[in-house]
Amino acid sequence: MTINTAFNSGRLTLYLAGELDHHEARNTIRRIEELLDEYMPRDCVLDMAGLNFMDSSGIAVIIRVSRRMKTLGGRAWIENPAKQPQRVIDAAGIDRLVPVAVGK
Amino acid sequence: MTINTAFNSGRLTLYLAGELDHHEARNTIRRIEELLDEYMPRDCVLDMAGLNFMDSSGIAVIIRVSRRMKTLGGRAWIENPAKQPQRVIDAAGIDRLVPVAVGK
Amino acid sequence: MNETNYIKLEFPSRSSNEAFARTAAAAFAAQLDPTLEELGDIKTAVSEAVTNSIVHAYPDSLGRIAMRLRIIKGCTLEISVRDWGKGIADVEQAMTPLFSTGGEERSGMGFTIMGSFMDKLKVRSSPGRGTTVTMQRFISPRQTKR
Amino acid sequence: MNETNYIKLEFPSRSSNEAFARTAAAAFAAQLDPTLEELGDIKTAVSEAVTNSIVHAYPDSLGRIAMRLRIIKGCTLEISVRDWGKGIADVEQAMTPLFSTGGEERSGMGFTIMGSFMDKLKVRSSPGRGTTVTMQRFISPRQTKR
Ligand SMILES: Nc1ncnc2c1ncn2[C@@H]1O[C@H](COP(=O)(O)OP(=O)(O)O)[C@@H](O)[C@H]1O
Ligand SMILES: Nc1ncnc2c1ncn2[C@@H]1O[C@H](COP(=O)(O)OP(=O)(O)O)[C@@H](O)[C@H]1O
Repeated sequence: MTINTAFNSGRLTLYLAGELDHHEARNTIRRIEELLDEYMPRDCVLDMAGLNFMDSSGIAVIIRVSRRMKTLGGRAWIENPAKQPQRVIDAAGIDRLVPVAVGK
Repeated sequence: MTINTAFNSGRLTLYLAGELDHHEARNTIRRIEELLDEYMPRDCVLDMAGLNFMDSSGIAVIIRVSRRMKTLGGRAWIENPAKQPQRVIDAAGIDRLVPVAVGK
Repeated sequence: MNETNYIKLEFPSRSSNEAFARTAAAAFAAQLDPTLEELGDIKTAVSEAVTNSIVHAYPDSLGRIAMRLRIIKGCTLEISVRDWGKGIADVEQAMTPLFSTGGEERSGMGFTIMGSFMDKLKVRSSPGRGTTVTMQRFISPRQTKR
Repeated sequence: MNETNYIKLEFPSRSSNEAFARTAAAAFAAQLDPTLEELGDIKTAVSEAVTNSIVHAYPDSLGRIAMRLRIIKGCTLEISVRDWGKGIADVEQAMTPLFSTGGEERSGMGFTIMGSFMDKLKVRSSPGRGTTVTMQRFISPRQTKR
């Protein structure tokens, strides 16, 4: 898992790349929370174009980020998920909680 | 394993692609011998640029092709092997029997 | 030819073996010539089952996990993941979406995802003795695939 | 962390499992962060050992093959491949380059390649009871790699 970032007028985009499973989840959460603390964004975008694999551990990460953004009075959403993460998101039914924007 | 071919003024080039192990060897030999029967080439080039993996079963294939070409009064050589096949060729020491041409 | 092919695997409950387990499952499944989507579903289900054994069966220690894959009638992949850990007292409750005993790092969606990606899912468990998850997935032959 | 990681595998002696065995070995070896060349060497040695069990140990039947991989001292990969097949009467002769009982499809270079790609190679066999090949390969830590 790597996380690249872009910050633009209040919007923090996190480009997730690699595989997000339980083994990677703890570090991923820690790093994302550090980034949120650092940037205090209004919106947080999880860009999943580079994420080759994600299981329900990724769902926990997404929910955590979404809650955190609500607490900060902001919003979180997902962009450009590849097919496999998209199927996991659909199966977990979290698109009602965290919107998914495809093709920007 | 796939084999694509090019035939040009007596020279048959066999573009080997995929993985050449014992599981693939028998079919590979059969198909190459059919091609040699069909084209009756003067030279036979084994182009290994697309061969991702080869073990000693590939060495047996190469030796067989080389013998067959000698019987036909022609020559066989290897071109553009990727690193892994090259290491197997080196370890087996068959470059004395079958020349390896790199970078055309 | 494929009908009786199988593979058995055993590894310790280290989280680094999650990636190994799903890669091995995908490598074995490859002989059924699955689509990328089918392969993704299989890897996800294996990841969920193996992660559960690592996280829930052996929460404070390293234990043994056994995985078996086999091909049934040439077109169905059966996967079973077994541990000898804590076990589950109420399997029905455990399989309810969002139910989790795992705290903030877990979503409670593991069994839900296994169930929706696989054609069959069976969980057998007894507290203190361990858990076996058995899943089946039909892989459609290539000619009928887009 | 890696010191005691291992994986055990068992599969029948079908030639289609050759690719599976080397992919599984590569997936396990990945935790040592090998270079592509190191990974290629490991896959090749596994392919040779597993092919030998398939071709020579069980020439006319399907038998069981067990593979074990483990990490020693965090930097050495040990691979053992075991069968319960025909066995080898004269191991020294069998390990001689070009020696083969396998006919035109074999090159007699399997053991030579295992020996040159691995740092250690040990073959134990008894006729009628089977063969165990044990190999070790040191994987250099990343900082010293180009
Ligand atoms: N192998 C197992 N051993 C013990 N308990 C398990 C096992 N697998 C699942 N469970 C229990 O079932 C619950 C639900 O599992 P699951 O749906 O995968 O969600 P999660 O793993 O996110 O908690 C777990 O929280 C745990 O209490
Ligand atoms: N697992 C095994 N069981 C029985 N015989 C074996 C086994 N492995 C190797 N041998 C014997 O050793 C010989 C040399 O093996 P090897 O160097 O790998 O060359 P090849 O496989 O091309 O014959 C084989 O031809 C066979 O007689």
